[in-house]
Amino acid sequence: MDRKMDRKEIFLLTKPLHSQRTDLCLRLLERSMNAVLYLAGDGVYNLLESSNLKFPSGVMVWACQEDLLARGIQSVEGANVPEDFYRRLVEDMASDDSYIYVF
Amino acid sequence: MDRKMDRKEIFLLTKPLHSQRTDLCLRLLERSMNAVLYLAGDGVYNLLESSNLKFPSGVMVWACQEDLLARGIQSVEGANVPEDFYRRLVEDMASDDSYIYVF
Amino acid sequence: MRSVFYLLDVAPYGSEKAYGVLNAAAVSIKMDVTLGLYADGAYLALAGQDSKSLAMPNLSDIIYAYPEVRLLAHEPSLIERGLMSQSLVERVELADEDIFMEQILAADCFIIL
Amino acid sequence: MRSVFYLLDVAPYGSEKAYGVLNAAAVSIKMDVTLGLYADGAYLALAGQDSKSLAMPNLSDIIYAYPEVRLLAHEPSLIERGLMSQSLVERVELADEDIFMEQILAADCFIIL
Amino acid sequence: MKTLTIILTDGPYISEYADMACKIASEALKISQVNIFLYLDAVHIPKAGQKPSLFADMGQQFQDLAEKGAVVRACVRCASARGYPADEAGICPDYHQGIKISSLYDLAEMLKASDKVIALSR
Amino acid sequence: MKTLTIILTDGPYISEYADMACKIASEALKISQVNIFLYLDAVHIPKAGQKPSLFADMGQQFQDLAEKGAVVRACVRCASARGYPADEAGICPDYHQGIKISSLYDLAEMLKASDKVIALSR
Repeated sequence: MDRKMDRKEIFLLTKPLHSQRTDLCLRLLERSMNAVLYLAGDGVYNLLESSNLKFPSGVMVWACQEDLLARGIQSVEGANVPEDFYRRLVEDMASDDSYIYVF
Repeated sequence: MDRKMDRKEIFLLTKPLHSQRTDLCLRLLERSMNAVLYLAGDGVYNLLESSNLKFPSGVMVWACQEDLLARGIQSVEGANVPEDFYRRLVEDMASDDSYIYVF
Repeated sequence: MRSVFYLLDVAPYGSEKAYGVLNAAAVSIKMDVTLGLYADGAYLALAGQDSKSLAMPNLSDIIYAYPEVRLLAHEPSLIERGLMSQSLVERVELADEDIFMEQILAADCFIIL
Repeated sequence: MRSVFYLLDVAPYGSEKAYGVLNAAAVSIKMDVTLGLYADGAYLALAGQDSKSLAMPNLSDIIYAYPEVRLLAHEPSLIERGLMSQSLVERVELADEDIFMEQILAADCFIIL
Repeated sequence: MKTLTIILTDGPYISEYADMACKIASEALKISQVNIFLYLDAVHIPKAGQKPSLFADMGQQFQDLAEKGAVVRACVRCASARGYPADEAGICPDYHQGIKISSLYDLAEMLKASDKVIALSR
Repeated sequence: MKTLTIILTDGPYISEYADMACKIASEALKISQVNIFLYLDAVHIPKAGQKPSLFADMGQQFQDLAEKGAVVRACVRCASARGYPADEAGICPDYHQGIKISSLYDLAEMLKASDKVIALSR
């Protein structure tokens, strides 16, 4: 393992729960020591309160507001819904010790 | 149930084993009393000898030769590989009492 | 053809498929037309869609605009996605596996876009 | 970037993705380049491909033409598809879940086409 | 079978479906009327000037189908969105000959008049 | 982050990815260089004359990104196959201004020169 412990791993997920990309994303997320998860597009369906998706604990989750609204997803426990989703994503990516994985 | 018993149901499958379209195709196939299955494109991967796909017994299976060759699938037990796959498909469709389902 | 069964199996908004299949169903109302929501297509049944800020058409508005289109949701797909405890578009009829599959086979033609 | 991990997760020939990702990997050989075969992408590992009658390029020929591209197949994906008992393209390295995932995370960038 | 209608939603090359539709349509034209409705990304199929290096020119193949009698129509909403204009007769200057742009209502008319319908999609 | 490269493989409208790429690129351009490589069906994105009735014109949006400094390049093999010719400078008469057609080797150069890479695909 040549990964540094202090690196930040950013996961951008745009697929819903039953997609194999979501499955791959979650399996990589579980291996991460310092992860942040961004949900955009159909990725926000993973936040349905009754969805059986479990994110690893300690993972900060951000969701895109306009994508939630369009899809009729009202309450999103355990996720942050910022006004400036894409600005945050880009700022997170901007740090030198971050890595981005897109699904 | 208003389906006639003597109707022929033609299934054209172009997706591989783990696709949800393949799964749907098989579930409908199981309900059919007189089915024929045509495999084209990536649908021919369902014929890999060691694949765990089980077609319902009594279903006639036709596979497209050029699609098998391209993908490196050599032996295809339980399926017919005609010279004129698309002509057969069209002739099957041409009969008045046939219905076609594409996946 | 006197009847057509359209099937949507991908999530709305992320792709044009849901919009496309709704438009296709809407123009088909001189036939018996059913739109089946299956797999990720079941997400189209969620109530309260508001797509203004995405600059996309509101798909549930289209559903309400064409009451002639029968809207059938595959119950196992809803359950797998945790949708049974959510508010759903009122027009949506639930169909168990058996009814859903028989409806597909009962239509004169079957179209997955 | 000094290293790139391309992932193919759809079947070859049915879509242009496999051809596209092979070409992208081939032009990337000034970096450390790995092509990971995952899910239906694992079918690309099948030996004996002959696409003449489909009028499409032979994808396994491209694999052999670029030995600089490391070709890694996700073993669980091969097993799920019954591919472990088949003849495979010799250049393909098998990787278990652990190794495959760690290789993705070890690369400077990760690209799914 | 008097009439077969084929519906496509993918553009050329990205998937095998345009090619598969050609093979089916070619066979079907020997015994019946064939309609092809190009929907969503499939409105890219009739674009003139395609020069694939390793594949067959899909635009030309669809023109050939039209010349053999297939009725090939592209959805006006999808075509217009993607930059394919049409005149009042549905003719698009960017398209191969014999393929017209028409309303989605034409799809419904095609379906009603068909004995069999095939939709090929990813 | 000095340079971000975004890779797209879907055409406009069929998926949200072109739109999502615009949003990411717009933000990223405020703090870094942005490259966008249009691959496979994404070579349809810069087509001029798009007239979507309910969506934003994606070709215009990518021209705007190019005007704000993004380097937007389309794969020559994919573009040529789909009927988009290029002159020696990579300029395509069918494309919005500022977007060029170039070799796939440009993708490799973009990757090598980038700190971060995002590929958005179905």
